[in-house]
Amino acid sequence: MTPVAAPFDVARVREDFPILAREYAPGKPITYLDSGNTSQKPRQVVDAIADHYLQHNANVARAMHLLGAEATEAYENARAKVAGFIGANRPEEVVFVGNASAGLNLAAHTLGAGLGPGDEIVISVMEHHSNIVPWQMLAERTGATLRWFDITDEGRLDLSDESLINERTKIVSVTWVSNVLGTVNPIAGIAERAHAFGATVVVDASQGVPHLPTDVSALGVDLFVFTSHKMLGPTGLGVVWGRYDLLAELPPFLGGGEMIEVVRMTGSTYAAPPARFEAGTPPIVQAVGLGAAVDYLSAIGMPAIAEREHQLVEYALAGLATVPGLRLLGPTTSHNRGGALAFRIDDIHPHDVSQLLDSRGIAIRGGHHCARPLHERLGVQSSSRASVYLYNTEAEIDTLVDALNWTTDFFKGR
Amino acid sequence: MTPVAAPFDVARVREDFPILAREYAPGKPITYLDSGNTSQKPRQVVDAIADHYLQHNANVARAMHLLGAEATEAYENARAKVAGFIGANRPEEVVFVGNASAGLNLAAHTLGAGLGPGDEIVISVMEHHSNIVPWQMLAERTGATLRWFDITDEGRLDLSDESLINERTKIVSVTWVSNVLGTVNPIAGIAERAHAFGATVVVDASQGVPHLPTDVSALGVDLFVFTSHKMLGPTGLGVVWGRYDLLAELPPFLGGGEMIEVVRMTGSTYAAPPARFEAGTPPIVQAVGLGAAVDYLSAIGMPAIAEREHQLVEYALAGLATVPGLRLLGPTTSHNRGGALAFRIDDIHPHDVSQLLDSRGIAIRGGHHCARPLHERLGVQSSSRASVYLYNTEAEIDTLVDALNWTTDFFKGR
Amino acid sequence: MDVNALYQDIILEHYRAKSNSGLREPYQAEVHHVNPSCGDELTLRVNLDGDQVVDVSYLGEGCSISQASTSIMTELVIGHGLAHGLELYEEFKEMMHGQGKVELDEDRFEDAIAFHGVAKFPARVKCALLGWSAFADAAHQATEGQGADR
Amino acid sequence: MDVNALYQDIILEHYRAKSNSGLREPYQAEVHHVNPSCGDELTLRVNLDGDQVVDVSYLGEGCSISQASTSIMTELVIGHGLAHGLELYEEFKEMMHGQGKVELDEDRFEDAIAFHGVAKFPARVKCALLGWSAFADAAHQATEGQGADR
Ligand SMILES: Cc1ncc(COP(=O)(O)O)c(C=O)c1O
Ligand SMILES: Cc1ncc(COP(=O)(O)O)c(C=O)c1O
Repeated sequence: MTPVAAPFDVARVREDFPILAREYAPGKPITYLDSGNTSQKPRQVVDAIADHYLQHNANVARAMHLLGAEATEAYENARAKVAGFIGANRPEEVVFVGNASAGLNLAAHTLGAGLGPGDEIVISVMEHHSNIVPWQMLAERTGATLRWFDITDEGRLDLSDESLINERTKIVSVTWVSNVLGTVNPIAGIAERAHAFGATVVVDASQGVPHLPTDVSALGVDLFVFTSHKMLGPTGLGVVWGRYDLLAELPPFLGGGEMIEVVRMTGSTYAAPPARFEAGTPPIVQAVGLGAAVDYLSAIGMPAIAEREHQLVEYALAGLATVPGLRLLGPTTSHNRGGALAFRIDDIHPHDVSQLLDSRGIAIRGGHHCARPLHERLGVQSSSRASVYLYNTEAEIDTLVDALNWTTDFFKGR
Repeated sequence: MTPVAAPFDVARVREDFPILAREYAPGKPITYLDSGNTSQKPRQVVDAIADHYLQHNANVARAMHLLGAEATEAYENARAKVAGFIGANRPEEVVFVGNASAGLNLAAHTLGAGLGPGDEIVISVMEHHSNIVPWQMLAERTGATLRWFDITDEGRLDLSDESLINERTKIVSVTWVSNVLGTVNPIAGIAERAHAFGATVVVDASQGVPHLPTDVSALGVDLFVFTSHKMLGPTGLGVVWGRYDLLAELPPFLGGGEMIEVVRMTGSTYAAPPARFEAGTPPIVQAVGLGAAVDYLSAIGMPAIAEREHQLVEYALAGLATVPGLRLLGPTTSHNRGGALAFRIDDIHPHDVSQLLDSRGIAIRGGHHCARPLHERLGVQSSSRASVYLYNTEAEIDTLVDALNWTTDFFKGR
Repeated sequence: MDVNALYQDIILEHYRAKSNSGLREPYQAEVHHVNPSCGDELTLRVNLDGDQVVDVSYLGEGCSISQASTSIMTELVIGHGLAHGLELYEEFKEMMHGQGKVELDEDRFEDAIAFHGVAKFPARVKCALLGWSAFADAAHQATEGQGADR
Repeated sequence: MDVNALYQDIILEHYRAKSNSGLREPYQAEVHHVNPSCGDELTLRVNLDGDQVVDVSYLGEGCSISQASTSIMTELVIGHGLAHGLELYEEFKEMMHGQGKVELDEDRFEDAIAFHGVAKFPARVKCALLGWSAFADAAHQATEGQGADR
């Protein structure tokens, strides 16, 4: 079962995702437009997981037997696949953690160990809570100051305040792609400015890696965090990529088995990266699953996937523009724009929109999407968000637009 | 496919574990005696995982649609199942984390936030590195003192030093069952002594919950940590049980989505337990898998499993005693003893023992089993360890004993 | 899923024209309740005189269910004894967790019986209870405050 | 898996009677290397005189493969030029990572050719290299020290 090759054949792709054929009512399949929340999984990924558990399961690194060797090879192969997928220089630059949030906390704890009053951390108002709260907690622990990039009226990062990044800046942590606005941020430029002042650059790539060809070297950043479950992989797995030189300098975060060199009653020494950051039994089979996901995405090709999603976003932007009273949050053109399509409909609360759509089997998200400061900045309490991935179709967008029109009528007509 | 019911039918149990039929050479099945490292998974668990991914996958809590509701229900059902399995008062006392190590780090960070010089933390020399290093790091961060229970010559916890737990003691963290010696520690008594001085009691139950009927209320402890992969469940999942009152008082550890109440640019407030301790997308499908594992174990019955393992351990102790030059680490009788059987063979290094056994398809572990201080205390650099679980047989023990005799001959005869 | 069963006319009417909305003085207790899954937030004040509920006022943004439920709740509790209001809360909660199997008494619950349909939508139960639990919490704080005053 | 291919007699002989075992003075550099997966630890000292390896001594506990390899390594490098020793290390490493496809020259590697069989056991490659990499590390530190003396 090799996945489809270009030219992009969405019907063929959909065959690999049995859940897309689920029905919410007899004969009526669901419409899944919530991949920004979590993606669906192709059969290939689920098969790889089942096969590993049923045929090769053992603990890694420390097991000196047949299954142990197979499990270790599978786990380290997965690390190498992920490294290749994002353009890492070596597999040892890839650290497996529990999810993107765990990765960002690892970044905050290890980079932040030496911060103090007067030091500044810069994030942006469009960040996901997982790239806000760890830095707020760090600022509280250390007395450092948290500063924020604002956004422009169009929903792009506002880079006009030249003084935001300065000699006091120690860490800059921003998202590559906004999970609400869809905005693709100019990471390389921000990294250059931050590096000019000696700051370390962290990127929340949770909404980037699943959708765009990724080359961490070209982006020129220091730490780069993303999450398996949004890129066809299993839950329970996040990835931290770091420049090896930087990882080798960082103190450990979580302590435990496998991250040590020598444990003595009087104190312990720590292993080299990546082991230093992987305390205890790692998410072995989750890594194997992500390896299969990366194989799947690579076989289709990330450029082809990005191109296809670009088409879909253009189609969706045009469709949403026809719904009366609908206001899009974020850029209204597909230029430098990911697949998150957040919007408000006049006088209809997002929770009610979701409910009406769900009654037609359409899955979107309503609320603040873990980005409350952004919603406050935009002057809205919450929004609805549709989000697309490689398996979505123009017909599904039509279904969404129809249902939104019906929703407006439903509430207006009563 | 319901699992077997009592009387214990090991042949029927083994049918649920296809990996046990794997062959290391044509016609020769493997002998898996490394369950203390990680357990194998029954088909029921793997099927539950695959079914969830292929039919019910969505993000939890925040998704307001059909799949989101199903995923949330599955995840929260798993929490309730685990709570029931360990005798928790309510599901909200169960927190899902990445593995036992992550759980012990959570304990150290949240309980330890207020420690300072003069405060004491008590652990034991028989702890796994995952219940040592987090406390060493905490002591370093806060200036608190780390103190250690010693062991007796028989390999039991040495409780004779009455002054070890005293009015300066703030935290006592010990293992329920040793992963090397097999010793089952008298947790309830230790907890009582610690509580008399107002200390908080943490238990590393990683080797306990998979093998013994568990009732956290009866044990009378405060935090209780274990790991899914050693109890037929998936990798990538650990469990922290905590008394609700205590959890409600503890500060958060990792920051991010879903663990918050309100995020403002000026600061954030946090959700009630368990959400407070589950930042980001949780290990959803891993929890579902653990729920299936708990169902499997419960259908057989933990008392029956414990009784069966007790028989196996007695059989194994008798068998190992016949191997010339073999010295067991830990209690030599099956009284209050789990299924970890660590040993040394004169003049043969554990790594070489493992290699010879592996050539006959037998999987055991060699090294210090993440318990270097214990090995130092015992005056050995490393050991071999066989460990049993519900699917092991007397015939497999015979295979082990035969192979150990052959190993001795192999090295002696040359 | 029949959305008509959920969105009764009474609910949409209260959503469009909320009773007692807007924060008012005087009050003994103010609480801020949040539904983190959808981000709904509600600030609610209670003004007690002994064991009488003199006023309940609030400022909130939320879905039709949470807004209508809060609106109806204020109509049911203002001007009555606190014990009565808390009793209604307990019964309403029981109905909401009853998955459609528990009925409310129309004489005592008036417009609130429209929420019977909501009980069949587990995801919306929290919405319907947001205002009620904020009221109970604020009333609790207000009585504790009175106790301290004596 | 044929364990006889792994445990050549030469290896077991060196394991039973290790050459140059025990820590000796003088030395310019001492290193402590660990194989965390099995817990093997090795302390190793190097005594250089200019570019000559005058002595290598060590104290270690480990499996037959790591102990024998360290023992044979000391025989091959003591009394020779440092450059020669490091060259042997590079070749030995290449052989060990060659999965049995790379051969060593018996004239130069003597007893070390017995490790050809170990290269087919990936889990043991680290064991066979433990002593060699400790030697290279210590020699590196010793030359840096000499540089600083000048
Ligand atoms: C006693 C004990 N504690 C803690 C752990 C750590 O568990 P995990 O590797 O799942 O973090 C283990 C197992 O490795 C163990 O045996
Ligand atoms: C931009 C962004 N950052 C971080 C996260 C957090 O990822 P996770 O839930 O896997 O920790 C998400 C997704 O929820 C996200 O969209």
